[in-house]
Amino acid sequence: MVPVSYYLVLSGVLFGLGVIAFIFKRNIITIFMAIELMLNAVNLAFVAFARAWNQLDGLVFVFFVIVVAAAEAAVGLAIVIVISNNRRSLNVEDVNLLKF
Amino acid sequence: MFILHHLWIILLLPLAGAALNGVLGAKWPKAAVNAIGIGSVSLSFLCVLELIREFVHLGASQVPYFQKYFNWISAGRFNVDFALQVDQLTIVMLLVVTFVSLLVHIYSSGYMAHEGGYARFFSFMNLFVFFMLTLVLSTNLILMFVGWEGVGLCSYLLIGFWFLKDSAADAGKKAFITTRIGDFGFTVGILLAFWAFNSVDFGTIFQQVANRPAESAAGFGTLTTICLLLFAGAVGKSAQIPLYVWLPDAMEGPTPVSALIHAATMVTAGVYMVARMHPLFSRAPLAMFFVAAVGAATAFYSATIGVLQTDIKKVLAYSTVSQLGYMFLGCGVGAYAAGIFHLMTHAFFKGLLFLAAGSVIHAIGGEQDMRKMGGLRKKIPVTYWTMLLATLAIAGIPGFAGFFSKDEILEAARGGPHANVWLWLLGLVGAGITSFYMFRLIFLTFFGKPRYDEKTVHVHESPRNMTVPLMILAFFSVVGGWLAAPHLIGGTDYFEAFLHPVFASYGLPAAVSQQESLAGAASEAAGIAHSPGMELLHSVTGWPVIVAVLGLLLAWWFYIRKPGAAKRAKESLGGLYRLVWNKYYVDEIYGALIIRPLLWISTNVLWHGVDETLIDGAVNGTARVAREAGGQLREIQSGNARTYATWVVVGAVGFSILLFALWMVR
Amino acid sequence: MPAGNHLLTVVTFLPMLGVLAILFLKSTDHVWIRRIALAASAAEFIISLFLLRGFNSADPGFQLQELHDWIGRGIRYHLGIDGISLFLVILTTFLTPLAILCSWESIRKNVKGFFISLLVIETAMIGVFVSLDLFLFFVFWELTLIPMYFIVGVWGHDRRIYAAIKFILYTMFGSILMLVAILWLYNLSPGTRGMAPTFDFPEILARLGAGLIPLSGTTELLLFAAFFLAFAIKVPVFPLHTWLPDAHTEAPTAGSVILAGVMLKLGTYGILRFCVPLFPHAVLRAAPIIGTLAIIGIVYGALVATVQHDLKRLVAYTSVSHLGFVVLGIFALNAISIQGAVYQMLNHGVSTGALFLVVGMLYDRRHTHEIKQFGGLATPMPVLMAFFCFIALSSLALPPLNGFIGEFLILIGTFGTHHTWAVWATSGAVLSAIYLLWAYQRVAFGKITVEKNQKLPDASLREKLILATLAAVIIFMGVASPLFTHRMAASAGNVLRPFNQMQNAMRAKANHHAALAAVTARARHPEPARRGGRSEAATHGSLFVPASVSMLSPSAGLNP
Amino acid sequence: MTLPVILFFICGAFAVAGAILLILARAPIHSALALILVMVSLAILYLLLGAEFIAAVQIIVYAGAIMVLFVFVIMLLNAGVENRTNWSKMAKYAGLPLGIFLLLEIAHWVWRSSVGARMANGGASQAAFSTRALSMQLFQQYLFPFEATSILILIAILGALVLAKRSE
Amino acid sequence: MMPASQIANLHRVAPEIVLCAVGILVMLLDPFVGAAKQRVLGWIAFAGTLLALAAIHVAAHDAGPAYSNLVFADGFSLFVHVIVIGAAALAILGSINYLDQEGIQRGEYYALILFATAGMGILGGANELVTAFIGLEMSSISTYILAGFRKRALKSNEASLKYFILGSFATAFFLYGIAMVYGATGSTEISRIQAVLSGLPHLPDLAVLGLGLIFVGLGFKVVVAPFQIYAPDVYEGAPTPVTALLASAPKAATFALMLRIFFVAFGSASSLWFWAIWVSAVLTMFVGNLAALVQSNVKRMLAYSSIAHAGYIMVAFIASTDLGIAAVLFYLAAYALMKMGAFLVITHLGQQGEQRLNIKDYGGLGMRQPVLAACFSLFLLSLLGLPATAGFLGKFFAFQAALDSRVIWLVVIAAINSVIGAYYYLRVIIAMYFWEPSTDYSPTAVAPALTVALTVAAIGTLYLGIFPARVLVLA
Repeated sequence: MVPVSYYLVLSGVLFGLGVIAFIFKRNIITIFMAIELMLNAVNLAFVAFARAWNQLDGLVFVFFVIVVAAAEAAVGLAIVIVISNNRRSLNVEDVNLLKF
Repeated sequence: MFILHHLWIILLLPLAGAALNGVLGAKWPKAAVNAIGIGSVSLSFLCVLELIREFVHLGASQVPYFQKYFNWISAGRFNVDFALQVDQLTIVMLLVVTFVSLLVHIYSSGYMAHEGGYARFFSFMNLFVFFMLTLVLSTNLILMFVGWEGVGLCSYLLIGFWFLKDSAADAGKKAFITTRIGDFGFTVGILLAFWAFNSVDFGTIFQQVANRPAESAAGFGTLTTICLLLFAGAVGKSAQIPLYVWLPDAMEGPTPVSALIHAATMVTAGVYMVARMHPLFSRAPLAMFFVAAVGAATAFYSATIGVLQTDIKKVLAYSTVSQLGYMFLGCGVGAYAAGIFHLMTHAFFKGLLFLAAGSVIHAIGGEQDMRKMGGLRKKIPVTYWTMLLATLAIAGIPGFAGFFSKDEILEAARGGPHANVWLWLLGLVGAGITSFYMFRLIFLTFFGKPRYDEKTVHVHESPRNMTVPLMILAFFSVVGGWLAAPHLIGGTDYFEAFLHPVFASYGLPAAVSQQESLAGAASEAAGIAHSPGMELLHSVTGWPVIVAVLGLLLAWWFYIRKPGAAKRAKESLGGLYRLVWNKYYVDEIYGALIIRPLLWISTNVLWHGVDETLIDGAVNGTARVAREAGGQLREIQSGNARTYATWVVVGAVGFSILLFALWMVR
Repeated sequence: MPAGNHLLTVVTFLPMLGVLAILFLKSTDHVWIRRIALAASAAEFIISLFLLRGFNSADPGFQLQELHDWIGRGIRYHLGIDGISLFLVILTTFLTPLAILCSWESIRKNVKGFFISLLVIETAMIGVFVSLDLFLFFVFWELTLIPMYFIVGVWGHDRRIYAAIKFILYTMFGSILMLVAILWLYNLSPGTRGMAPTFDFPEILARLGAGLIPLSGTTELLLFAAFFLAFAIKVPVFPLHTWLPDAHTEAPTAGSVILAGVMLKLGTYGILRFCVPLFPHAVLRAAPIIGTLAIIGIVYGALVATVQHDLKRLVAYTSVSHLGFVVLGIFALNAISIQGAVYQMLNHGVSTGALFLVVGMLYDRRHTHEIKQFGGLATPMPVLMAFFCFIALSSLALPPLNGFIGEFLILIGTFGTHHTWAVWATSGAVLSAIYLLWAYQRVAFGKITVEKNQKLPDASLREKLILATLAAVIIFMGVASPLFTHRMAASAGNVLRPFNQMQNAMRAKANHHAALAAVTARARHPEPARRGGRSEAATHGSLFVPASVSMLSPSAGLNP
Repeated sequence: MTLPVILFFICGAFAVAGAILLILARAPIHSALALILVMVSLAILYLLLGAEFIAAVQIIVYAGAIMVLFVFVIMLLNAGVENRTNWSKMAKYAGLPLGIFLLLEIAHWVWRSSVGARMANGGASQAAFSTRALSMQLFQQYLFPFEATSILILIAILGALVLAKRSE
Repeated sequence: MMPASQIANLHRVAPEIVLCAVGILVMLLDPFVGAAKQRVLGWIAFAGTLLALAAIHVAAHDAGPAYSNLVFADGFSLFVHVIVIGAAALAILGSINYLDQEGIQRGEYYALILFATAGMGILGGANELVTAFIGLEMSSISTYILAGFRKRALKSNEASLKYFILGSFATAFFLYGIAMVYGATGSTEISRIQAVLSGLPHLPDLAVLGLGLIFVGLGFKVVVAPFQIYAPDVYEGAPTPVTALLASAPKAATFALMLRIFFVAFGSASSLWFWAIWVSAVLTMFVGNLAALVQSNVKRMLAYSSIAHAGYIMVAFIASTDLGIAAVLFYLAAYALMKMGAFLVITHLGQQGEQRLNIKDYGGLGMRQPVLAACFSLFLLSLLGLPATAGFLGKFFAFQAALDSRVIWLVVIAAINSVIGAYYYLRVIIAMYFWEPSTDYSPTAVAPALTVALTVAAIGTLYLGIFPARVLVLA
């Protein structure tokens, strides 16, 4: 007997960890991973709710989210490549030409 | 009845003259300028004569005679018409003004012959005549104020006529501003009068006061307040204490100007105003006393200053101030007629004195310092004789014009309705001093050894167009007073009788009767039986005469008999001498107490302090604060993506907290 | 209502035709640009005179109205004039050609832009005077800013940028709050009956008058404050005046003429048109403070003017002083003083405009405003200096010139309601003599101190023409004032209607006895009456009874 | 303590552990592996929730395709260990507390949410979601977004092409 | 499904279809068009936008819900479509020469713009959160790429990167919010959500959480504080035409979605989000205006000003009445026009490699290029809110709406802010007219395409400013 809330709490925790990861990783690639982590948390929540409401819609959303995640990953990594071509560093903190 | 219906002609003529000369005159030959300048004035003089002819035919009921031309100001209840009026008082003033100014104009055509800006001079003079006549003819306070300010303007322009001289320009400015200070009171007086009587027309106002009792001498009733405020204007215009300071400086102007404006006419406007407003003044004893007191004080005070002046015109200036004091004394003690009488005679002899002085100055090439004159008696006889007559007149030697008018005033001061023995004393002593410094002037100028360099300066009598006016005026300085002569032998004073209707109407019943029995009262006060002979004897041996003669003798002693005496007196008096010599330091005191502080405060406190530091400081300060804040805010934009992410989280947390807080509150 | 004629629209937008015409010219074709500008403004002036013909001075309400739907949401294109705006419009159309004439030669840089700005600003200012729709009013109101901003900023002198930005931010700050107030008023306008909300001024006024719009004391005060602030900055009322000297000193001559001649009047006009009729209670509550400020302005402006070294700055400060009179006249709330105020607006427009023209002519010759640089100018240029003197005299309110009439009406009226105010104000009149004559003396009299001044050319024909026109107007307005006052009387009274209503209400409450009525008036009245009462008691102890009634009622002038 | 509960806790523990590892690991590649761990354990949870299809997609697309892409890029750019610069004071000091607060907040609200009380496993109607029904849903109800995603993928391709292509 | 309704569906999403189709077309043509001729693609894309505008009419004639209520083609969404597509059209016109000058003339660019626009269209019409999410991603991802289109420019890369990571970060929040709402209501369809929520006695906690997170996501897109933080950098770094697009179109689309979510879905909870909006509006205005005061780079200054304007829009938003909605829409339209115009002017003045962006470079422009300067001044004055321009009426209606729902102090704050704002706009005008011309560069003629764009923008600004009635009716 696992209540939905278990899953929700888990997804919440994962989401929070994702946020923390986002803030604390310097390497751009890992930052993307953090985003992926957050999206996973979202998926978990969706599935759990789908179960709670006994609807398929939730699952459909998960499906969309995964697609979007894939697309984002593709573009994001392309950007990363451009960046690392132009400036030999993947540390996000080095990227600060634009400020003030 | 032509002129009566078309009073405006009298005004228009000089105005037209002024306009013509002012706009076009510069390009015209002197002859044309003279023609217009003098012509216009003489024409209006003729008009006045014609007016008099018509006037005498008017029935008593038709006086004062009104003539309304157009509505000048109108807003709500406040309505001012451009309307003129004629009554006996007006007639007298008209006569004096036009007559004297005609003579002065003629005189000027000689005196100014060699000056630049000839046309300008005449245009200003004509303008002055216009405003002076407006002042005299006006039927309401506002129109009077127009003339009042207008003559002030002309005096400003004419004093500063030689504007290249800074002293002249300063004097002009000083004159205008000082009188303006007085006009402050005058204006407020008008305001008060309007709200008290809902009108500014003399007629309407007088109607309303007619059936009012006199106010108590103790408190500041409405009438008293109004009168005092109006009188403030008079003090400025007629150079009384404490605002007399501009008049001596005004001597910077050309001599004819001094004669016309600063002796004969403008400065007497104050007196005229007080006389004109007599219904109010008569009901404001306190104000009356104030007028009298100021008059007497000035009469005495400036006479003392006159004693030590060395500039011939300055002497005359102070004597003018002093004589004006007498006029106010007269009005102040209720003897309006006497005041006006003195105004008229003074116009003659003081005008003459100035013109003569001008002729002297003209004769010895612009020198004004009496210490550099002397012994001119032979060289310029006409000037000498005319001036001597005038001096006798002003000194109050019996038989001459000044004697009659001044005598009446002093009598009134002693025995009149508002008599006050102390003021009388002041006036009396003042009279003595007057005759002293006037004869001092004569002796220093015309007697003794020449003190000027006879090689460089060759003295010459003035041309005809200057001497003729002198003679005419001299004649009137002698006979001008005889109108009142019969009175001396208990007969009627024709001048006073002529003006009587003016001052009787609206007068306090009591006051009127006193007016009539004035002479009697005076003689009773003197405690002498009524018989023509005795009357005459008494009058010609009265106190005024005595002090006058004393003054004469003293002057003779000092400047003819023992020329060194003056110097000795100077040493012995020391401090007092210096005080008087420096005109009691009044100018200096004004400068130190009022002008300089005011300028200092305006500059440092108001302008730099409030304006620039405080207000602008605040304005620019806010701007700076905004930019500072901007500078701080942009710092957040550190360019570091992690920072940005953190901010996003801050937002997320913040708003979710906010939302849940509100949610739980519900 | 909206008469068939579109005279007002024509008058308002005619200059824009000129602008269009100029736009098509090459920017190098200075001659024709000038000519067209002058022609347009002159035609404008002539047409504006037709307003006088169409105007019925007996009718206190708005005339020659035009009303068209525009944006909707209660925003309409509504024009109309009354006795107050009538002459201000004419003043505008009168001064603009002069401004154009005076910048005939002095403007060399970007001539096209300059004259376009002048014409645009003319339209905007007229628009302010004629628009009866609060929205429309605000639009024109803001539109006046930008051209003036350019005139000061582009063709101004050394510190022009600072001055321009200061001018525009100062003014915008005020006006934006007024916008909020306008919207707020709009939201209140449906009133109790739930009528359609509107920006239409007469409509709102009517509803307020009929008591359909309930205004709480605070709301009214806030609204009043917002409106007043905007106008006060424009006028400028005492503590808000510091933009003015800078703007004037830096502006080119034409700019100063327009600024002093008309733009400052926008403020006083606004107060008279909107603040006073819309928020009577608030006005009564605020009157003591504002009156005091006005008086401070009068004296303060005069004193500071006295000690200026810069001729133009001096004249600028005189404006502070003179407009202090206007504000005083308005807040004395008395038919006489209000007519005086309107009249004074016109006078100030003419006289101060003329003063600035003279200063500008001096500047054209010597390229400085420093008084030290002048001195003894009467010798090389007698004519110009004569005009200067004459204008100065009119500005110091010498009777029988125009300045006197306005000032005196204000004083008379003010004295009726507040003795002390009038007395203080009168002192301002004295000071004006001091600063003007002193300045004049330093410029014109004495020997020539600066070599360059030795042989300056006297007024050219063009300049003589300009100044002569102004001089003529000065005399005319001084002698023939009823021609003006009769046309404004009704409208001026109209402004005070709400106050009469209040007063009558109070009359009704109290019993007939005048003195008692007065007493209750004091009791019921908000601040000003009481203050007035006290001050008067203070100044003249046992002051006359009969006048005291009129003294208390804020609209004494109205009921003879 | 039934099987699902135990299973949940095990997988949950793994997922959280993986997430934490992702944060702690210094070399990107380790983080990647940690993330894969998370995803796999989530996939199991999906199975547990009866969403077989999603679980499969999770393994294939996510753990498979996307993560492979990541690993590939990491290798391509041979991203070394990240040097933990701390130029962002904001992140350094405020980051952790904020993150944890957010975590707890979300956890707290979802925990006490009414919906959460429902049974996810072993309750009523525990039939697994049928993939067929899912596809029907997808292609009828959600046709439009589905088409949109195709454009989205097109964009992604285009973007990758534009950016990653060696600029001539 | 019945073909009839199928056709109706197609009608109602006609604009999107057109955009995507043209986009794909451009994309396909790209390889076949020689590098020299690439600009042709630009014109094709422009034609596509015009076609899309026409397609809006199609949609308008057959308005209604489409695809089982996922998207709406109601007046509201159509208005947004007009704004978005119009903005896109102008941006394309602005780009054509820019790309030449930067030597990055590429078909993909236009394709991406079109796709982005389509995404925004979906965003504007979406009636279902996940659909909205897809639309959002479509627009976002393509704009991420566009932002980095000047690959060799470090700033461009950086902009792209920051925009991307932070964007997807925010998106994650948005998504999680959707999840929560779904959890709370069992649906993601806005009308259903509304039904459920208004049925409940009070808002379920999950919904509150969801609301908060959604606000984060959307706030990020519409650039309100404190989520504005990325905007200045991105706007400055991105190629100017893209910046123009970024600053105007997505904001409009996202605001549209925000209106639907807040007014419709959470209409019952307005008392909740009222204060959230209030606070962020105040923050946004102050941050935007104050920070803009101290900028010397005009492009960045305009970026900050667009933040400030988001604040003003929030003021209208907060009214939460029909008046407010109309005000928001009007403001969006006006804002799109003037902002677009301003940025396009900069596009031209920036010159090769976007070097001349500092205010110093604008010295004396009024003399050098009077017409251009006049246009720029017009846009700036409109942004400043001067009467007779669109910007003024935008503010006016915004304030009016807010006051109408008695939000006085916010309006006062906004008013004060608009005065602060006046300063920096005027500063540019000062530079252009009051300074002596800077002689170190040669003014280049304005290209025809840009001329068209500027003219349209300018005329539109004036038209909206003087005769807004028609537009208002639509709004």
